[in-house]
Amino acid sequence: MSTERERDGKSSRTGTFGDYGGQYVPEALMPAVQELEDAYERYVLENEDGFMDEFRERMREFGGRPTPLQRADRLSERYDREIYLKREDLLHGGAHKLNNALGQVLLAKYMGKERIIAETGAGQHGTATAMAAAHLDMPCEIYMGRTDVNRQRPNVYRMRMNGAEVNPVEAGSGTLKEAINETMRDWATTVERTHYVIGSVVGPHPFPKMVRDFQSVIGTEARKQIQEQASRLPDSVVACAGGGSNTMGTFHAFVPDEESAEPRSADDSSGQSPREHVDLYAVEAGGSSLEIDEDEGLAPNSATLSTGTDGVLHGAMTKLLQSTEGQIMESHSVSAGLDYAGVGPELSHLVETGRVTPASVDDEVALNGFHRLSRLEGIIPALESSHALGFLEEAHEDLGDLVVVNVSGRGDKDLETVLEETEKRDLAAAPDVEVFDQ
Amino acid sequence: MSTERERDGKSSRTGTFGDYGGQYVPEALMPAVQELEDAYERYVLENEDGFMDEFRERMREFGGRPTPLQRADRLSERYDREIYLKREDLLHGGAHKLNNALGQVLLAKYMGKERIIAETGAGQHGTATAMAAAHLDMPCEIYMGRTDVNRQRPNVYRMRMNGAEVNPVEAGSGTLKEAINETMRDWATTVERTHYVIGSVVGPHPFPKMVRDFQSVIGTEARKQIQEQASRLPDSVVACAGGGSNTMGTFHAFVPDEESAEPRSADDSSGQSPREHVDLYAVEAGGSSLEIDEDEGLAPNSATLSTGTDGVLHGAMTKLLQSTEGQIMESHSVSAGLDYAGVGPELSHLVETGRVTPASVDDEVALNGFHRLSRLEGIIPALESSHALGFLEEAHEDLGDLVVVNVSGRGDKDLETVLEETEKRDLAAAPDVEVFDQ
Amino acid sequence: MSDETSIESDIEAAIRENHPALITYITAGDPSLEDTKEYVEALDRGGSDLIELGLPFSEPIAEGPTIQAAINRALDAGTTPQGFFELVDDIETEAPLLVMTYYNMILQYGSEPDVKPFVERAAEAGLSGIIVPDLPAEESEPLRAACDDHGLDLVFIVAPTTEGERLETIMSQVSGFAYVQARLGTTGARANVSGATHDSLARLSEYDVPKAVGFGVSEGDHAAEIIEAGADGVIVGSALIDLIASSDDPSDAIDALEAKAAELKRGARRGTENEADEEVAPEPEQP
Amino acid sequence: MSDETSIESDIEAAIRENHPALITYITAGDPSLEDTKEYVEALDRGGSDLIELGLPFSEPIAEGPTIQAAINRALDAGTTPQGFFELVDDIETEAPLLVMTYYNMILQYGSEPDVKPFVERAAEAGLSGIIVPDLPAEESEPLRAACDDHGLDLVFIVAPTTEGERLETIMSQVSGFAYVQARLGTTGARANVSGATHDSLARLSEYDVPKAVGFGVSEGDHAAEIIEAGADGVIVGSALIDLIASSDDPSDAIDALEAKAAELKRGARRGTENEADEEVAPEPEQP
Ligand SMILES: Cc1ncc(COP(=O)(O)O)c(C=O)c1O
Ligand SMILES: Cc1ncc(COP(=O)(O)O)c(C=O)c1O
Repeated sequence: MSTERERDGKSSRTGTFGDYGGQYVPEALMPAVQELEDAYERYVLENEDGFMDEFRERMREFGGRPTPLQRADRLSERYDREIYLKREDLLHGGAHKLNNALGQVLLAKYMGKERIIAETGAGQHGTATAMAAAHLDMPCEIYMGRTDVNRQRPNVYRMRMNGAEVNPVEAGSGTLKEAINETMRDWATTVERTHYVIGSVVGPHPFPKMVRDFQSVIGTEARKQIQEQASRLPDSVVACAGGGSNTMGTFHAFVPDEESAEPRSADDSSGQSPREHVDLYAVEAGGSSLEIDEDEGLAPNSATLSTGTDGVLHGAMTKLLQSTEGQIMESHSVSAGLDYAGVGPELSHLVETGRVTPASVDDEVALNGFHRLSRLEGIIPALESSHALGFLEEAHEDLGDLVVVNVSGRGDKDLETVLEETEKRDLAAAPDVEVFDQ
Repeated sequence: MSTERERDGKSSRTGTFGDYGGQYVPEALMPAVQELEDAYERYVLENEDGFMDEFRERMREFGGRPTPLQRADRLSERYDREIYLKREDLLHGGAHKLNNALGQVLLAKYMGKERIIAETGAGQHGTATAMAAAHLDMPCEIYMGRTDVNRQRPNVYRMRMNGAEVNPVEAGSGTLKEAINETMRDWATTVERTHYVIGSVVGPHPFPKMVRDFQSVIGTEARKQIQEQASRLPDSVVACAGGGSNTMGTFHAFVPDEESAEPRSADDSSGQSPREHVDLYAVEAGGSSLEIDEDEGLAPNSATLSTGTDGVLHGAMTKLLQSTEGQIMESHSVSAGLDYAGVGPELSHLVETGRVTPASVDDEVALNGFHRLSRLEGIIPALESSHALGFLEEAHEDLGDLVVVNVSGRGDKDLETVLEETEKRDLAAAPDVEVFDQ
Repeated sequence: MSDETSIESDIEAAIRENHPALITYITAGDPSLEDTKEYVEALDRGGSDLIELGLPFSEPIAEGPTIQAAINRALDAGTTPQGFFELVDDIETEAPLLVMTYYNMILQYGSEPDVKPFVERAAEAGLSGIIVPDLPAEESEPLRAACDDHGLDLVFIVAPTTEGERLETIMSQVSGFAYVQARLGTTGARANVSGATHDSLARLSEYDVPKAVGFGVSEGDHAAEIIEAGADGVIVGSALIDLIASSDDPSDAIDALEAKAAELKRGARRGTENEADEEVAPEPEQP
Repeated sequence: MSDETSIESDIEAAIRENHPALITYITAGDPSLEDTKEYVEALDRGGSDLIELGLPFSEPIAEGPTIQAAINRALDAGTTPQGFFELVDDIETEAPLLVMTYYNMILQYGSEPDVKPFVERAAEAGLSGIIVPDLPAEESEPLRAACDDHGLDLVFIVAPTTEGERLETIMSQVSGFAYVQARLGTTGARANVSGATHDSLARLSEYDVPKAVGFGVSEGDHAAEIIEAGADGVIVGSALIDLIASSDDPSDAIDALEAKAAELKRGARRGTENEADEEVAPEPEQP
């Protein structure tokens, strides 16, 4: 949240990260996007009217920040190295999503907008937005694919309880991609008085930066906490990646921690040697396979960073799951929140430059990760976060002696899915699910 | 947690609060109860082996303490006074229950016990215990009435995911009372190596004191927070009461804040005048009516403090819902966690002495409280906590200018119940639930 | 009381004089108070030396499934303390009767929570003693005082976990007999006699009070084994309730109960014969 | 480009010379490329002065339900960029053709993400211009350069929210015509002409470039009103697709499309007559 502005503020192509990013939106939305850019710079970057102070205070009192960084005793023992968990599952609403939702709804308020819209896939971003909108007294409508509405009922109820309207989107396969399309259409119609709260570090500039900045509290806290608790920086930081908001939120503070980097500025109060190197791992959903079925337009995974190609979707140039002709694929993951064919442009850039290492684990490894954390640590993680935990199991030997894993959310929302998916498989880490039907 | 020991430690009737409390348990359990008393005094009261330090650290890192005290902007406006919410809904597991569960499981570990058992009604205490047991690597079995198993499936799944066994209890009406009976039976059989983690400030001494002490962090934090945030003590503190653990946990630090009390000791670091008076309100479930059906043995409420009579249940003398002959009533509340015919003996005592004011609100008022907080503040409260919020709506004019309400848990577990119950009624504060079936 | 234990009660006498004693338990009101009357008389005929009558309480935390079910049947049949006492008023048996119930039932009898009205009425009905499974010695002062006032025994349970100082305290306060809990856990018929029974009896051997063993005794052979191990009596409950619960018509159980009591009494006697090989059966020391 | 706008393109000429111009849109491949060919020719016969052909993209964020559905039908029928261009190769019309598609489709044509291969092929197929609903002026540099190289117009949309500096920039870069978006929101037939249309045309009146109004135009009367308000042309899409979607057999739509085009063209002309009462229809200023 520092020097970016000067770098990207007023160039002809604003808001890019190397080749990625940009503002590929209909003309009707450009003025709103620019208005947002301006508001982002003033309120978020420059704390005008004390915006960031209010944001931080509300995140403390309403959201429950800071979240703990917890040493995972039994995982540490299992992997014979120090494992720390960043506990975003404890944030109000049950996931990191509120960091962003509250930031944007508050910003909309500062901008004088009268109405909030948002898309949601699994419903996590929708519930976070509905909570933030209720808290800040803003009317709110959430677009959600029909398939998702039907399979994520509890989240639909939560949004409605918070007073939000939920609009089912009947188009296409009725999932996240269609919900985003439809929210953009609403925005194109009502743009003058409406703010569109995008749910991840995707979309046109300034969304990827702004969402990252709202989420960067995760890594800022974690970096400070690990220095206090383990007296040094971690060797590796691991986070799952769908759109990449928990990922960028966790990584942002660590990106400068490179062996080859310039020494940190003198006012870095950490007092740490600038030469500690922190590896960053973005773990995507490997789904059932990394192979793509071009004919059917189906990718049975959401491993965009590992297998995607460059293109433009939902306002930004980034890595995508697409056919050679440019049609966007239906992605797949057992975890609805990772089930997206795109990824944030900054993450594409950091992967391209080698700063972030992309990885993926398949549905089964993620399910085992879910069960393992539940049984060993008494924390039921979101299926999204379970991908980071599955990766830890697979790759711990390469992660050094001190590892931070972001637990982006809690798994209460996933119980039914996990039961169903567990019953289909023979999972090493699962309890005996058959006896659940007592 | 200070002078109690000397007062109650070795008298012939240990662990009483005025006329209430005691140790009415089968002989086979007495040695275990005394062993626990001893462990409680050493580890909890005297911090032997750094027990309390470890407990507090785990509650910070694993549990997410401290929880915020949040100014509720829209409730404050609605009631034209300052309303603050103590956010126990943000604790790991979604309710205050973990404070106690983690404390007891850790204590069991210090005592060298090898196995944990617990009863659960709605499943909140069971899930908290299962989480704590997983975290501390203790085998765990939870007893749960068959009716509750069937209507609280997600909590059954959560316990199983955490590796706990769930034993359905077929006896009686298959709810909390039967589950407690059955857990006591297990304990009577396995007492030498097993610790029974009671879920509220009930049971034989030392449970009511010990559970209160583990929960008292709620009020200790809240008292400090309100002094920091509002620069004075509140006029009233409101908490719901089932067994009364969130209640006593919230009240304990405020009990000495009486107009008539002795000045606080000189080392009271708050620097506050000792003469500020804090009213304490314990809000019970009024159910559908406060009338009792003696013939059927049914109380369509759980308003023990308001309508109960003195008797002995589950190890302690306390107020009970019972027939004139002494048979315990089936209680009722829309909120499973308040649905208990007894209440903690200390609370009975504080009501008897006038320090705590008992109150009750019926199912409908509680449901409106649920909807109101969800819509106005973006916090979906547990149905239990919704009773405190319903009381706030009814009685705010009598509560003074500065009110603290404990939000003991979150309401995700209650969505189905609330929908069902809302559909049956015409609730002022509810969203239009019919359209949920899109 | 310690000075009062020197005066032998009905109960103590019934055990010492009929050594080895058979103590039987059934729940009053299961399936009806009329049936209970017949059952009690049958148990008496069968050779019971002491009969415990359960006054049902809705939360029987010390009972296993068999007695829980009996209690539920009794409560469903509308059994009340008043009905219970009227039944006792009516019953004629050789064996003294005790009431077994939970503390809250005792407290609530009468208009205020107080133990006295219950004890008074119990004495009036001719009951000889009271057993309260959820009342440990530490909490028994008020009830013991009332019992003393009315000449009733308050019987204490000695569990496998009762040791050291607590054991001494309890044994010094025994009135009637020491109810030796055969094993950890709840009531209920078991297929064998637990090792804990032998350990407990050994631990108690130095105390000169009648000891009766309950929890799990269901057959004549168990009775024999227990008596042989040094007990003065056996207590049988669930095995009798099984007979009641399994009879198609309530009156069918009458003969079965009598026969079962006789079998158990014979078993107990067999225990004495074997035991006689080793040592002489203790004689009442104070006449 | 600013210097190139002085050279009138096919598209600009088509609008100016046929003033008031009718611009029609259908989605290629809906329901098949063969049908599209017949439809385009029918629209041409009916009096279209310019025809936009949609190349379907899976995420049409600027389209309302009618065109979304058409795009889905086209994709389900297997429409590809290659097939699209072959269709264009084949079509013979008086009216120049434009392609309307989303930016990613342009980028992905060819082996690397690059706009040039698409533009080259478009020029080769004889297309006169490109409209990209998700490409604002700020991001259009690479595509504009490629279009310039191949003599294609890159048509910009002017929205009701386009004002001030941005409006100036866009208007200074207009190539072919300014696509005036009649209202906020997405494409789709509407029952009336929005006030925003009048506002936009007023805002644009000082700019001397052809203006065509789209988004919601569905009837001859709309066309008349829009032309009367100062537009040089009307753009109609969803109303035509409704005809395609509602015909039982694809070939049934051919005559309907031709008739609808004629109705719209007549409507537009009516607008000129009324308008003529007020001011003279603008003449192409540069020959
Ligand atoms: C708990 C959780 N983690 C991760 C994600 C993925 O989103 P992102 O990659 O933007 O963090 C989601 C999305 O719903 C989520 O709910
Ligand atoms: C959220 C919540 N609040 C309150 C209660 C009532 O328990 P207590 O009165 O012991 O706080 C429960 C019990 O399950 C609960 O889950």
